[in-house]
Amino acid sequence: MNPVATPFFFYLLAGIMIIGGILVITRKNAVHSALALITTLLAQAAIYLMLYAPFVAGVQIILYAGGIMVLFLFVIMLINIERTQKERQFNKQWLVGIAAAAALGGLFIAVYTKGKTLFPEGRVSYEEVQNTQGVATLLFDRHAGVYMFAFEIASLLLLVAIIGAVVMAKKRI
Amino acid sequence: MHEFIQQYIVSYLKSKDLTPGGAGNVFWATVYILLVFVGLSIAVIAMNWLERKILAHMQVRLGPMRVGPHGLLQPIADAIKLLLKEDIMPAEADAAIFWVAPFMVVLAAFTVFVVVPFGPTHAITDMNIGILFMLGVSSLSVLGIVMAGWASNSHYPLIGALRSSAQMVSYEVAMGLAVVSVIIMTSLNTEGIGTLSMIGIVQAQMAQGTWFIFKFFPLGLIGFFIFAVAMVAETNRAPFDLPEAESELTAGFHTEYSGFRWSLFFLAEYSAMIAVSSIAVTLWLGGWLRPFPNLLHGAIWELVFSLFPGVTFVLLGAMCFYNVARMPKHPLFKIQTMGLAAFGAVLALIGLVLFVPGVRERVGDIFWFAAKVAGFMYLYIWYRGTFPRYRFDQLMKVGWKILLPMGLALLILTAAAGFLEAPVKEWLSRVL
Amino acid sequence: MTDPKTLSPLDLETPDKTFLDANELVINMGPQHPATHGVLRVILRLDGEKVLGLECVIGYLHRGVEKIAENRTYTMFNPYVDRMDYVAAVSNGLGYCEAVEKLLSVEAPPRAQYVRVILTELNRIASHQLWLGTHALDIGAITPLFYTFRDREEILKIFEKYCGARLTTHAFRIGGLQYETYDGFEKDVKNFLTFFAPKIDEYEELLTTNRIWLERTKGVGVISGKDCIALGVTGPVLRASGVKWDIRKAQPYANYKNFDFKIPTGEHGDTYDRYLVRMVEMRQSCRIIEQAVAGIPEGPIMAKVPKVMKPPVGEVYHSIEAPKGELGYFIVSDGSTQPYRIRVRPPSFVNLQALDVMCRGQLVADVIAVIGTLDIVLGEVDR
Amino acid sequence: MLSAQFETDMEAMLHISTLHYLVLGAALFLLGVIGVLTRRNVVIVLMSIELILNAVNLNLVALSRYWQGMPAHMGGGPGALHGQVFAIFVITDAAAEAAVGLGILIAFFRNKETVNVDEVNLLKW
Repeated sequence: MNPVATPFFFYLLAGIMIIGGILVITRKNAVHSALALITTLLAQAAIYLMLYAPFVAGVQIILYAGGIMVLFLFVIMLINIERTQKERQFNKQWLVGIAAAAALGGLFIAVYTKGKTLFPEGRVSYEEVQNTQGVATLLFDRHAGVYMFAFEIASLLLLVAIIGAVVMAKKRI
Repeated sequence: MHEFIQQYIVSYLKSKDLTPGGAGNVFWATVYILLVFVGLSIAVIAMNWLERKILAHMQVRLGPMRVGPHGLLQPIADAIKLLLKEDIMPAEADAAIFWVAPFMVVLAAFTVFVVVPFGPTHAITDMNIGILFMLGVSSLSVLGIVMAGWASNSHYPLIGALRSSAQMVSYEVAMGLAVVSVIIMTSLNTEGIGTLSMIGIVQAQMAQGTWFIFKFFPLGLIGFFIFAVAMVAETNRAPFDLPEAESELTAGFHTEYSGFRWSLFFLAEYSAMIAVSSIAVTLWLGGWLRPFPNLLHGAIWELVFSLFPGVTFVLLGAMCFYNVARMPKHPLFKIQTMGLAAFGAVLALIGLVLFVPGVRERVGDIFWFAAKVAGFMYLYIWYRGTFPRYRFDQLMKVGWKILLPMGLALLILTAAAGFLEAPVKEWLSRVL
Repeated sequence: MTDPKTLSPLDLETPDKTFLDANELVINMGPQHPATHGVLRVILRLDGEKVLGLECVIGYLHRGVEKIAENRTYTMFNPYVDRMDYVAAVSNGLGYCEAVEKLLSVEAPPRAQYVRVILTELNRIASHQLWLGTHALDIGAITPLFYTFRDREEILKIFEKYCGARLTTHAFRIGGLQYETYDGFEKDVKNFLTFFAPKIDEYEELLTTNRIWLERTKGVGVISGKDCIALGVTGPVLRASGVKWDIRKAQPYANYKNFDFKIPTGEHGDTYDRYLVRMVEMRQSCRIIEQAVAGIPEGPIMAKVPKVMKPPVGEVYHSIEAPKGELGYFIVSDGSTQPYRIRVRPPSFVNLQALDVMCRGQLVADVIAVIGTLDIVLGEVDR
Repeated sequence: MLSAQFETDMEAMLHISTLHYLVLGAALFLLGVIGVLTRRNVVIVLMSIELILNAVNLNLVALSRYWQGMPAHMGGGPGALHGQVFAIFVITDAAAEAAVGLGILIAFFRNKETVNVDEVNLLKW
């Protein structure tokens, strides 16, 4: 199957992502920020699909948009929003902010200008492979599964996170 | 342009084994999207009427009888009422989110149908990650519910929203485990490669010669049971309808909604019910497969089973005519009687069209799929007529302490069964 | 037991700030709420979903029935009592008529007594049916409501045939009955009994062994017999806590001592026991009606009472076992045609006091179940 | 009057390559960093971190795609999905980070009744 109107979709999704990102860091109301972030994440899932990474896209939707962001919304609703909205929204680290932004902006420009030579475009046009199966091979296969150990460590990380979250969110500390 | 469309139509008619999405046929994909959308809306409307009628008959009453013969036009009257109602927004509500929330829920509920396979070629597209996509997108409706509850800026909706998000997130876990057990089952072929594609799952059931509900008895049945419980919780229906517990929270997260926007929630709830039922049907009940496709094959059986859709519709039409005969003969009922007769005639006509050979073959899959989904819909109504409501802590207990361990055990057992199947068979054949 | 004195008054001035930093969340349930059975307002103090305490605000349906009585003659006041507990109007009438009869020292003739018992017990069944339907509806089961209303209809038909009214019947008069029973009354009642016996099984089939019903009702709203007595709780609620107290047996009125029936009691005092007790009570009522219909004597239906009732100066307290508990009338007479004071001891009002004790430590959803199980009628609570 | 350079630029823009995704990723990263550095609300800071992680993910997946197009003797080919596996690990990490971060946030909010970062200075004394 050949992709249709790739540039159009790319620029559409990229636009959504950038606007969403800007909204995330500028909105006063944290719920609005969260919703902007959800939009960004969903657009990013679509971009993963364009990059022939459907499994990552699925994980992105389930975990990020369906799981993590619900957690965020949950917490935002639990804490008091009315008051934080009236407070000053930005802290006074303008200098650091500008410096970091300038440095990263430099990186940004560097990527843009040097990118051509760094990444000579090898246009790949092969049939869509069994992407999910490929990922699973790397994760679990007896021979090719180079990330099996890392995978187990990740499960440990999640366990630690669960315990940590439960301890932190308990009634009194 | 003209040639373009022609080319698309021809390319669809030529490709007998591909979905429009799979063939990259944008035109047909669009047509399918519209068809699914319209079909779903009709299904929701029909479901509305059927639920009220069936529930009423379970509760020794008649249900809607006034609008149209046997209340057939009641859903339309309701829809008109809802659309004409004043659209109220609470003064303190967060307008933008309040406005977006119902659309979010509807969007999540409808997008799921992109990958639902109504037949081997009757799906909008066949995604590589079909079931993952379905679970993911259906979980997005939580966001809409939370947004609705929060934006209303009122206690009861907020509690409803928190409850429903906690409930949906918890039951997703058990649901996911049950689904994974099916995916393990699909990998029991010679290459040992499973699939996440919805069409692939049904084809795996065809290839293995059994619906997954009967696979590794009783493991498949347990998985199906877990999913069947979790899907009721997932769609916030009785007995897990706490988010909208009428006696406690008035109407839960959509308390402050009215008119058109409320009807969107309604639409989303019913299409979500159909969506999760379609997942269950696809994963455990053989999707579009007719009963006994391997056992009763051959031209004659094909013919017999392909007559089912037509016969069903003709029978429905006949039922209408039977009721026309039972209608009161009073002149005031003349229009109603005629309406019922017309409805019966339309049903019978559809039935007759379904007997046409070309249509017959193409529609069989959809019919069997829809029939299985309809069974689930009946189950939903039956639950609602029978069960009291769970309390919130009990609901969580069922989700985390019963279904989740069951799901984990099921997963391990399924994997073990799949692993041992071939050696045990070999050993048995050697011993016997 | 929880001492009612330790209940601190609610602090409604300080608003709850958020869900998290406030230890208590105050939620106002009612007066417009689908599950408060009318216009009861309950102020709940919650910790999360756990009930720390609650306060009932009543009086939204206050009509001053007791005050009205002071300006009406004894006969004129009779219809008013029907409006208190409107789902058990016959019982209310019985209690009032018997109290005045006690004051006048007259006794209704045997035939009237039998008819009174039949109608009162029918009314008890009707009241329990309404309770069952609404209680199940509160807990989320819709269907029992329609079943019970279908069968309650048969009782109401008998009432309608007998006295013309379905709900506020005004069936009895001081000194007996106004109307002789209509032709076929006994047949109707017998028909109802044969019709109704399998229906109770039907209700029980829907609920008694339903797992969700068990989980929602077992161990919910537990109250001990001691607590019940301390709070003055009577009726099925008291009996479900294991106290065998039924005024029909303890202080027989009408001619209940002629009938053979059992008083069901529970063990745990939870919502499920109360449910079971009421179900058995319905069956026992059927038994009483059966015996009453079989033994109904011929004879006059009205005792000799003066046209203008002027009871001697004095006071009287008479209580009966209404479907909801002990319904008492305390009448003070100053010798005139109008009572000097009438005080009603309504079972719903007294039972409602137990709500706080029963709900502490339970969840919000249980409050609804407990309100349902107390079987209150706001018309009677507020009077 | 369009210069030849501009025309080739336009053509390059319509020809979506790995570079496009990298630039997009860099932009998201930039936004995330600005958010982390300038916002006071902890929740939004955490969300900005999610934005950064997503920018990284985008790069990883885009480069994975790029790597798949490389010749097999250099480790490329259809099976070279290391970037995607990394992305999945990053998502796992993000989930853990969100859970713990929000847990800390709730504990913090309960004690100080604020969600501002510049008031999280308990470790100072």
